[in-house]
Amino acid sequence: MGEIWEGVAAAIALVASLDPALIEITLRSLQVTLSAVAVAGLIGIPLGAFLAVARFPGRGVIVATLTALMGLPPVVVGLLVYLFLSQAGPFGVLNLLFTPWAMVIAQIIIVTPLVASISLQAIAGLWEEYRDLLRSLGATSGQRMRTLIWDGRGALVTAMLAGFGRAIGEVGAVMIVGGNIDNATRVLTTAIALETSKGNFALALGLGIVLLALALLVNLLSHGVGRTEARALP
Amino acid sequence: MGEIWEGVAAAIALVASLDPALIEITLRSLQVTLSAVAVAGLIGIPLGAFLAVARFPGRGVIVATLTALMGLPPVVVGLLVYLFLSQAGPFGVLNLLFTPWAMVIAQIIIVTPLVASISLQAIAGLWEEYRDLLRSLGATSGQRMRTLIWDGRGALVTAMLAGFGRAIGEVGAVMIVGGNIDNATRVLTTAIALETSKGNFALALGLGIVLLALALLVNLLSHGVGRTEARALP
Amino acid sequence: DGVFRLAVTTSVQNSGLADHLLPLAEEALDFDIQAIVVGTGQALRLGAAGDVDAVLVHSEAAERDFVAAGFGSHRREIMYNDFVLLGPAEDPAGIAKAGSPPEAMAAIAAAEAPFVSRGDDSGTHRRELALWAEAGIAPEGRWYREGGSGMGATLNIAAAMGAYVLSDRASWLASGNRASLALLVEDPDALFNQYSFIPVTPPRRAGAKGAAGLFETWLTGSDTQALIGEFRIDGMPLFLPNARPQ
Amino acid sequence: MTGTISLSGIEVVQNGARVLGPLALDLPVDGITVLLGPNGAGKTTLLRVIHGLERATIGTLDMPDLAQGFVFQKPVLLRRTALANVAYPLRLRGAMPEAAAKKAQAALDEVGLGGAARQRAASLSGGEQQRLALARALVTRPDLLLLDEPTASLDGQATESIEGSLGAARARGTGILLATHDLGQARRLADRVVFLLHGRALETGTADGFFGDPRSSEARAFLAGKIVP
Amino acid sequence: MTGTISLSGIEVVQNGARVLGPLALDLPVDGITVLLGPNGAGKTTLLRVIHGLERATIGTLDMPDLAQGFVFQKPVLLRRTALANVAYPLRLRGAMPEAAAKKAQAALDEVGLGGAARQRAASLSGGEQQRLALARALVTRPDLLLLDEPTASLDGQATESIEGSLGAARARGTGILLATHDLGQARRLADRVVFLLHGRALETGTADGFFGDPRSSEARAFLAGKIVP
Ligand SMILES: Nc1ncnc2c1ncn2[C@@H]1O[C@H](COP(=O)(O)OP(=O)(O)OP(=O)(O)O)[C@@H](O)[C@H]1O
Ligand SMILES: Nc1ncnc2c1ncn2[C@@H]1O[C@H](COP(=O)(O)OP(=O)(O)OP(=O)(O)O)[C@@H](O)[C@H]1O
Ligand SMILES: [Mg+2]
Ligand SMILES: [Mg+2]
Repeated sequence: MGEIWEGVAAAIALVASLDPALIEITLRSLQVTLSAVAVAGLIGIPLGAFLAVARFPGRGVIVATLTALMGLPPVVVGLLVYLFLSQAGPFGVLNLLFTPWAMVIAQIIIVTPLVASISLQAIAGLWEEYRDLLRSLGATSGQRMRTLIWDGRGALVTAMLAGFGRAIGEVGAVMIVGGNIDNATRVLTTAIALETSKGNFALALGLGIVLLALALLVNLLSHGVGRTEARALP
Repeated sequence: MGEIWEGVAAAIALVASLDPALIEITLRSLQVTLSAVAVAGLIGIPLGAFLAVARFPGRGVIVATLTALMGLPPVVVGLLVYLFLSQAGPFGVLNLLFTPWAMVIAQIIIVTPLVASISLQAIAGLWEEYRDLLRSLGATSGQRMRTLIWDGRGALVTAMLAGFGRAIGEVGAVMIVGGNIDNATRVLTTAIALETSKGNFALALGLGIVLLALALLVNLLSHGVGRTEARALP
Repeated sequence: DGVFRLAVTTSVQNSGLADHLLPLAEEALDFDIQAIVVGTGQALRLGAAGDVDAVLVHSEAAERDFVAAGFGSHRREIMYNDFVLLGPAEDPAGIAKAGSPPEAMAAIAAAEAPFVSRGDDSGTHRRELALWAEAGIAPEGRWYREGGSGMGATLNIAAAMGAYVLSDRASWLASGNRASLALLVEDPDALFNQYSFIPVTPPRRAGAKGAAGLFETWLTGSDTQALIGEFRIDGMPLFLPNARPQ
Repeated sequence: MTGTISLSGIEVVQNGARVLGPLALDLPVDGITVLLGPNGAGKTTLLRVIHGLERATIGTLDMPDLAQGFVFQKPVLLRRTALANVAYPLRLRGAMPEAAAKKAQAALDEVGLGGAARQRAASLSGGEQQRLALARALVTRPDLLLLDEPTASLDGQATESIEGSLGAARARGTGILLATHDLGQARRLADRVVFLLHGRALETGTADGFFGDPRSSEARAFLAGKIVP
Repeated sequence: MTGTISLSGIEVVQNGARVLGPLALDLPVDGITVLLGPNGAGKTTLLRVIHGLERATIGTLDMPDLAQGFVFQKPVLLRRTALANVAYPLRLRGAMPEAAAKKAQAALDEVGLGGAARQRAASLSGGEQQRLALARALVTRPDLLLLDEPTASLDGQATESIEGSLGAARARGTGILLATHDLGQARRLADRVVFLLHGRALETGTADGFFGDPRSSEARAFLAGKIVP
């Protein structure tokens, strides 16, 4: 218990000291996660929109698979990405293993199903509202998807934020493919795991609090964006 | 790469052999996750409904915090639960540490923000549709929430499935508070992490495939449920 | 990519030795060094796949298999320490009075006092199993918990459960979470723990050419060996250098 | 019902645009008061302010504490069956399922939807949905009924029958506020008329007075120069 | 426009209930054809089948390939401004933003919504929303207009002006199918009448014939016995 207060104190001390190592791993966390979430959004949002709009045999199974893929254990993702990027694997020549790129790839795989699923749900409601109109106006599939994504952008922010949350807190996969290398691939979560395994609970908690504060900041900022949107909307 | 095929083979062999150890940890995974998701639903769905319906100062911050909490790093949750449940902690007397109960508690903390956020999003759309009517009919807050949860149950299934996915694949927290103890707290994800650290990649992948198949099964079943709902709905 | 990658086991990293030595090596050798911290099994797999250029591990039988299979060019002993038996300070099984490590294990089994095993096939786990075998005991029952985790996590479990546990000395000294655990049995000869360096062959990564050899030379040099011996926590040495000059 | 709905200095401003007011009105809660006025005049806004769905930006609303029923211009239906929609307000007030269902069925019969009780509300035709909303507002027998163009999508017979129901409710003492574009309907039902234009009440008075001798030129234009639907 | 919409053996079954048909109809695509019938008769369903929004359960629909415009009974509006709603179909057809906005503004002016161009569509009044939907359907100048009770929520003047626009469109050669409960409007506009009851076309013929001398007793009852709105 005392450790929890020590953790809070450690967090304050860390932030107050502007520890360069802390700043470095925090920025790396942000960089890896934002890159991964951006790509996941570029894939997941159109995919969700497509699945909301399209009706074809097997769609139900694809939707269920997508939801199931939200349960992809990070360790398994890490392992798969490792096997592909390893020198012994097909993409070994790219020399991406144990670099931030490998971490981005792993996080994309983890986050895309989540972003796609939530987008699908958000867009399905709007599609129900717009369906007759868009069909009546003869909008092509592409035009339908674009319209739904644009008019549903408020809800899609939530999908992106969920993806951000999932990615920024993820450790299992980035640990395996990044290697938690000091000055190269160490991020907040792998640092937390390391300190925990060293039994330095206060420091681990402190880093966790920093991570949470970061997530909260990102959410408050996007919430501000969302609010502006909402005000402009009916 | 060959390992991927070995992994598939390992998965088939594991399932075909009905290995009792595999069955045990699979059932424990299901049991822990379903318990946690059930409790998370009991908390998260009403919370989401409440936040969709209520307007009060500070609501925005609470919603942003909830979204940020989706980013709670599992390791930090594990650590906190560990500190509370350890003999030195306030709930040490309960002797819950390194039992499945501790794992359930940790997963509840991880999954509830996710379930609540997705529920909030799903119910907010319905609330927009129902708001004037429910206010006109003089429904109390409790009645409003009940009506929205009931009429929005189709979308809430997605929230629960997202929670299930998050929990069944989670390893960081359950590893710390469960201890991955053989015959007591070992579940699919901790077994995967163990085999990975042993370098038994094929077996780890095989277990991962079993886990994914399980998640897919659960999703297809609930999708069936959802479909029945959808058919009954307009 | 001009980087030398070394897979090291948790004890080397968690003790702080890696963070102490590697910057010095980078300075001396003029190439980047990256340490990847994993269990012995995973370290050897990374080596076999050619994803790292060398490994620094402690599990002799596995290391010899690795070299015999042609994944490593040779095995070079670097340093050693020892395993220690830890347990609650009250020592309910009374192992502190035991004459030898196997007798201590027998006392734990006789008292059915809780014992946490690594259960992960690591060098430490194998040594623990060997001790049980020497004691003539096949451990089983509710008191014997197979943790299936790394050394750090296993120490955290033992600390929280008030259980006995076998640890390498470096991990024990470096742990920030000893709770009520105390060092009860030590026997540097019987519980000898050797760390070795193995360069990976053939080098698949374009990597720093010849870096493994240069690093090995640096690591086994008398200056570095002295540094290892001087590395202490709370005044206690964690590793003792024992590289033989070639 | 007796009592008066008093609005004084009421204004509703949306996004910087004044959509209602300034308005000072005293509306007795008995008989049928008809709100007339072109599209965008503020009829819906006024009804929503009185019902408490919208808060006036400035001004005060004073009215007796009455059980109110509202029929929206665009019906809001629960994603349930027609019967469940009508039973819902009864259930909110604590009625047992069977009792509520029985009353609801009777209310559906009254608007000619008895046969569609088990149908999903969303699958009803436009006019059927409007009838359903009416049945739901009537089933709790409110003291004050606020109706926003309740017969806009109804066929002739349904309109006649609903007008009959409203007459019966008025006879029971229910106060009714009705917005409509159907001048024939207004003539048939109104005891009192409020003529709105650009958010303001240009005329308020008895139906006979309004239809017989409108004072403002706008009202005369509204009644005369325009096509009678 | 010339050509004929041919329905033969058309039936629409929803959840086991036949909501339209059996129907055999030949509707020339010129002039104004008015669909009459009580609530639930199948007017909306028939329009949706012709527009391709609903597939007939059995039967065949044969019609020329025409650019169609549809005004829904309940307006479906994009969550955008009024102007963006009207510009949208133009943009879908590849118009540049400025050109589309200019045309859209003209269309809004035509339905009397010129001043509300920058307002969110959802904030418009019921009647204004219906006008917006009309402007959006007219802006692309379709060959065939399908209108589902397009003036139900409009005031007298707007109704008159829309009827004028429809007359102009008919004069340009646009074919119009119009469902309405407003018998006065039907008399004013119809060249042809289809009288639907319980999903079936009880009468099809010229407006003069239908209003002057309805053959079926049901049509007579519909026109006479009922109140004229
Ligand atoms: N946010 C807003 N900005 C500008 N004008 C608005 C806004 N919200 C509503 N209005 C305007 O307020 C006016 C009043 O609307 P209201 O719905 O009360 O009219 P109404 O008399 O019921 O019309 P109808 O007969 O068409 O139903 C409308 O002209 C509408 O465009
Ligand atoms: N799923 C369903 N089950 C049973 N009946 C249905 C179903 N869907 C639609 N209907 C019925 O089909 C009939 C035809 O509806 P439609 O909307 O075409 O009528 P309409 O002539 O446009 O009526 P209105 O004048 O009220 O707009 C309605 O009576 C409706 O209740
Ligand atoms: Mg209105
Ligand atoms: Mg209709």
